[in-house]
Amino acid sequence: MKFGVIVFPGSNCDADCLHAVKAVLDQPVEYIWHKSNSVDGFDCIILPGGFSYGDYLRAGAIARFSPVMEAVINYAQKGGWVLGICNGFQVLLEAGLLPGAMRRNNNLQFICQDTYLKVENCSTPFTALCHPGEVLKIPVAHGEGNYYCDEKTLKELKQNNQIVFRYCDEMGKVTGEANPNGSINNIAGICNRHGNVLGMMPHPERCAEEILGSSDGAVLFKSILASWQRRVK
Amino acid sequence: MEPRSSEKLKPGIWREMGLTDQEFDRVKEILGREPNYVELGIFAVMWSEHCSYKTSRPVLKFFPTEGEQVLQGPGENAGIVDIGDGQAVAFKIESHNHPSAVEPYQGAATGVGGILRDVFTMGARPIAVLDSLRFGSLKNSRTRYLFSGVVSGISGYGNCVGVPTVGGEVFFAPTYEENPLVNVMCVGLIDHKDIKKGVAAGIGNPVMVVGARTGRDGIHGATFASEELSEESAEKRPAVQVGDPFMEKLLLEACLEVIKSGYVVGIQDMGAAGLTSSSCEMASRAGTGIEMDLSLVPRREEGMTPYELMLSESQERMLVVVKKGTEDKVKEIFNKWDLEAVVVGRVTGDGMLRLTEGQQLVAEVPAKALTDEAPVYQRPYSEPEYLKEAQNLSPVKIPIPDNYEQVLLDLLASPNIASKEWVYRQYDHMVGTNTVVRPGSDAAVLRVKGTKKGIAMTTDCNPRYCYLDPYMGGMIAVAEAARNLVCSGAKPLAITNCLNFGNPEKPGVMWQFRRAVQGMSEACRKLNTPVTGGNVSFYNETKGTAVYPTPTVGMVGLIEDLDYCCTQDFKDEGDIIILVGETRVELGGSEYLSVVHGLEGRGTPPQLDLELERKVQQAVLEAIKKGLVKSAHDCSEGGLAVALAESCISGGIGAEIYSIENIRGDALLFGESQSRIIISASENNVAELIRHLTLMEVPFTRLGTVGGEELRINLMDSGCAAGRPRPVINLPVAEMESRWRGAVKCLMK
Amino acid sequence: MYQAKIYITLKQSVLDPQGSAVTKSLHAMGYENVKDVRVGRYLVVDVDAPSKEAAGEQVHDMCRKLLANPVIEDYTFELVEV
Amino acid sequence: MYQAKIYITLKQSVLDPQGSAVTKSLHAMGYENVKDVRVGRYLVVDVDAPSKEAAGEQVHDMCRKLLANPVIEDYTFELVEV
Ligand SMILES: Nc1ncnc2c1ncn2[C@@H]1O[C@H](COP(=O)(O)OP(=O)(O)O)[C@@H](O)[C@H]1O
Ligand SMILES: [Mg+2]
Repeated sequence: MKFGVIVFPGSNCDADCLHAVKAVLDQPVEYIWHKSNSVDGFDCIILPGGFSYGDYLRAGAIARFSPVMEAVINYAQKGGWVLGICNGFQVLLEAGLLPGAMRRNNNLQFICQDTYLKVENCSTPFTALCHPGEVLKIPVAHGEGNYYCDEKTLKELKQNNQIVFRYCDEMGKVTGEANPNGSINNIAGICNRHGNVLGMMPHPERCAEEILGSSDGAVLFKSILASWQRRVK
Repeated sequence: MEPRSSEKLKPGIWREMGLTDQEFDRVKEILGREPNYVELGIFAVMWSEHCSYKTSRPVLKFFPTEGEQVLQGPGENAGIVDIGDGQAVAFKIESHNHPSAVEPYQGAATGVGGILRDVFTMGARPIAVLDSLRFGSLKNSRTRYLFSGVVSGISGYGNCVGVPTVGGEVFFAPTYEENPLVNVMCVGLIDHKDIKKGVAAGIGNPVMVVGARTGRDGIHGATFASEELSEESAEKRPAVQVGDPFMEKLLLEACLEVIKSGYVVGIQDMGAAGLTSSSCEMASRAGTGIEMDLSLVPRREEGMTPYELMLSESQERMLVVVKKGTEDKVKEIFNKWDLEAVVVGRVTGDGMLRLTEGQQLVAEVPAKALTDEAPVYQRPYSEPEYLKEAQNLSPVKIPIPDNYEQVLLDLLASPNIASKEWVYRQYDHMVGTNTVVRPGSDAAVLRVKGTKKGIAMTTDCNPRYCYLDPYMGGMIAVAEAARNLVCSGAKPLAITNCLNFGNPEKPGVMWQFRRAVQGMSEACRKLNTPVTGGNVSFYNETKGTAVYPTPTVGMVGLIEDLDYCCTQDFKDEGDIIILVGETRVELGGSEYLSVVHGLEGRGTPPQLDLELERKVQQAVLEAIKKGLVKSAHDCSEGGLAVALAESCISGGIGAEIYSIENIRGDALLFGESQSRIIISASENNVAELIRHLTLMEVPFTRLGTVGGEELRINLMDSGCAAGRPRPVINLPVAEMESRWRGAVKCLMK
Repeated sequence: MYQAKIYITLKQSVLDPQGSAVTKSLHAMGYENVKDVRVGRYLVVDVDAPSKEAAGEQVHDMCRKLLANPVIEDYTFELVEV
Repeated sequence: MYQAKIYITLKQSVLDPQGSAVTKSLHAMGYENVKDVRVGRYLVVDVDAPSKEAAGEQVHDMCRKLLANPVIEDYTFELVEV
């Protein structure tokens, strides 16, 4: 299975994602330069974290117009698997591949810490190996992760089971205290209707190896491979 | 209005630029004529204290700078130490005190930018940032403004570039009220074969300016850093530069790529004094000259004069000397990263820095005159008057508190001891996925991907000790840094330092400076941690009063096998706790005296026996390497009780302590005797551990056991009946934790 | 040449964390009579266009596509010849 | 009640990284006729004050003390009764 990691100017988790795919899955993985106009031949595209274009104007706003994004949008619309992590999630929102928008964290500070996530949807390719309600410990690191959407969109997200991760406490309870940034409904990650595009603020690539304090993030990468193997069969 | 370069100088104008009359005469002597305005500006900035080290150079000679681990000592943009397998670590620390006092966010942010460039200019990929900060009291709203601005500046810049900020320190004392200290250290990883230097070698090679365009920002920043802060400082505000971390990230990637390409001869960032210092330093190191046509320098604003172009401190720029004929290839690489790279001149053989604007000559100065031949001053020094008075404090006069629990809680909530989570939560400390030990432990540890190795790093300095005895304080700063690394299982390799002092023209300050450097040197020799570079920041004064002498030590160490990496947290029920080292009645300069008795900066600081220190460190390091130790934590501010509490809090588990040492209880619990490390070990390893410690001839005490949900401490002191230890502290870990964790956050609300 | 002054604000229905933070600080500083603060962006864009209409259309376009995020933001602008 | 519309901009000589990034991006999107973009902040502050002068004075004060950073920014504002 071949992974592609998009590199925008200012991406800074690109190398981390590449490393995680290698370390956890030992699968082929390549960078895709933002000026490229094709993502052909890749089985999963990762939009990594960082500060594409310095996050100037709004996080993800400028990156969304990078040449490669047209190809990514096409790819996603044809059912290709796209995982946006942190800044990658913000780019997906700006590109309209996922609904809603990001605001600055409630406390107006950048927040880097471990969070607990309740897995709400195990039917996406990215969460196939999780159990419903499973709690994962995965760190966040962002200044603009305060997810927002209007009532109607939220209802749709719920109806279509598009909420994939919500911030919770260690026991899996979704509480206000467990919400690091003020995100609506404690949303940490959502997918599109078909489940082939996932955006999440927490960083699974930062906790995919035991030496980093937790390997809970590995399950996402393993899920992708497992789903792909199932699909190919 | 700035005069045209051909006009005659206004008498005395050199003084406004910071040159003395004698220095101006020397300039005339060197040139054999009057300098023009541009040349004068160049001399003024290069001969400023900040750039020339004219006061500190003779004193810095005390530092040991050699060791087999040292690949690059002082003199380059960063020092480099070997970590085996053809790999090395480049590191350096720098101050951005004055800019941060005027504009905390941008001041701190551009400080991070500068130190990152110092490291990647060597060809190293920055893997970590540490920040060492000093502020006044958080009760003061101005301090809170400065503190939060500085922290968000560091976070805003470092996070965006994608280099994790993994460690550092914050210390609060009234002396820093108006003059905060912002020292930032960067650590990078490099293969020996990729090491690049700031040399303009090879006559005829093109000289290129790359990165951001030059604007009018920060003109005379170096001079600004070489003066005391005053009311007028606010008016010098155009000196404040704005950083562009996004540009820096592109510059970083492009520079590393171009260095790997093999086209680069020499490269240096444009820090203080911008184009001036980078060009004359690179020429001077190589024994060459440089000529540049300033009309070719890409600029942000129209109408910029040669003077402005030479002295601008616009950020995110580099000067690169490339192999002749590779200019286009180099441009291609920079263009790929959306950056400009422009040939502005070439290397010459005549040792001159020659500047033209088109055909017109605007300045011509021997490069070496600006660097190696800058003035040097042996300034007078004498013991400052405050010292005897401040040191004079008889322990007998300090009442022994009757409630040690309260003292412990108060200390845990003191901003100097309390959790700095409010700070490091704002720093991305994980990007890069190398951070094995995150901020909050004695030292941060990063893995080296593809190996079993880890790099441990820390910054340390207790300025109170330095105020009360700069020699001892300097020695302790080095020893403590090394001890912190040892607690993580690392062998200390070398240091970089940032020497923050007051006005060196005052003999008292000069004395502090010399003594501190001598103390540090002594410790570096004994612990085999040579100095690979650093930075001196003088004139940290307001209204005529100097800040505490603050010689910050940044140290890196090597963990050969990360399976034997150690942290400070107590691990398991039943583990045995041992104190290595010995506790004396030493209360001077302690946090306890300041917080509980209102005696800030009084008494003599704890004494350091370097031989004992060395042995303690060696014994603990070897025990960790043998796998005998489950946790190790250095006793520093707040003493034994605070160190125990911290190990409990971070481990989420209690401990029961029996101390049999019969000295005054407050000294035992809260005194800050040096060379002490608290370790814990599983019961079945204790016999072997004790044998090991005995063989290593270090003093140690078995203190007690890990377990339960409280920290309980029992003392044998004069309050005990019939030789039975009495319980003096019994506090739930949760309660200590909430005090400790909440304090800074609460003050910042 | 035309200069567009563009004002981008969060939609009324969207909670504004920055605005609330500023309100709180202003209250703490003694400006208790401050009722509400909304924080937005202000852009000054110089465009070379043959006519005011052409410039206006372009600016509208830029706002819709890049400068404002229609999910949470509204924009208005003024245009003057310079 | 008065409403102040406050425009905060970077001083002319201060580097505006956001502005440059937006300019570049607009160029890349085909708006090559965009000559310059400066990015600032726009605040709408509602104040309860006895008179327009009083309100204006207060707003000046707030700008100087909190809303604008005098080291690198300039501000202007308009005041209307609402
Ligand atoms: N405290 C110090 N100890 C050792 N070397 C120092 C110290 N301060 C400065 N140096 C050395 O002097 C040189 C000039 O320092 P500095 O001006 O800070 O470098 P830069 O030009 O990169 O800003 C550097 O090589 C630095 O390592
Ligand atoms: Mg340098």
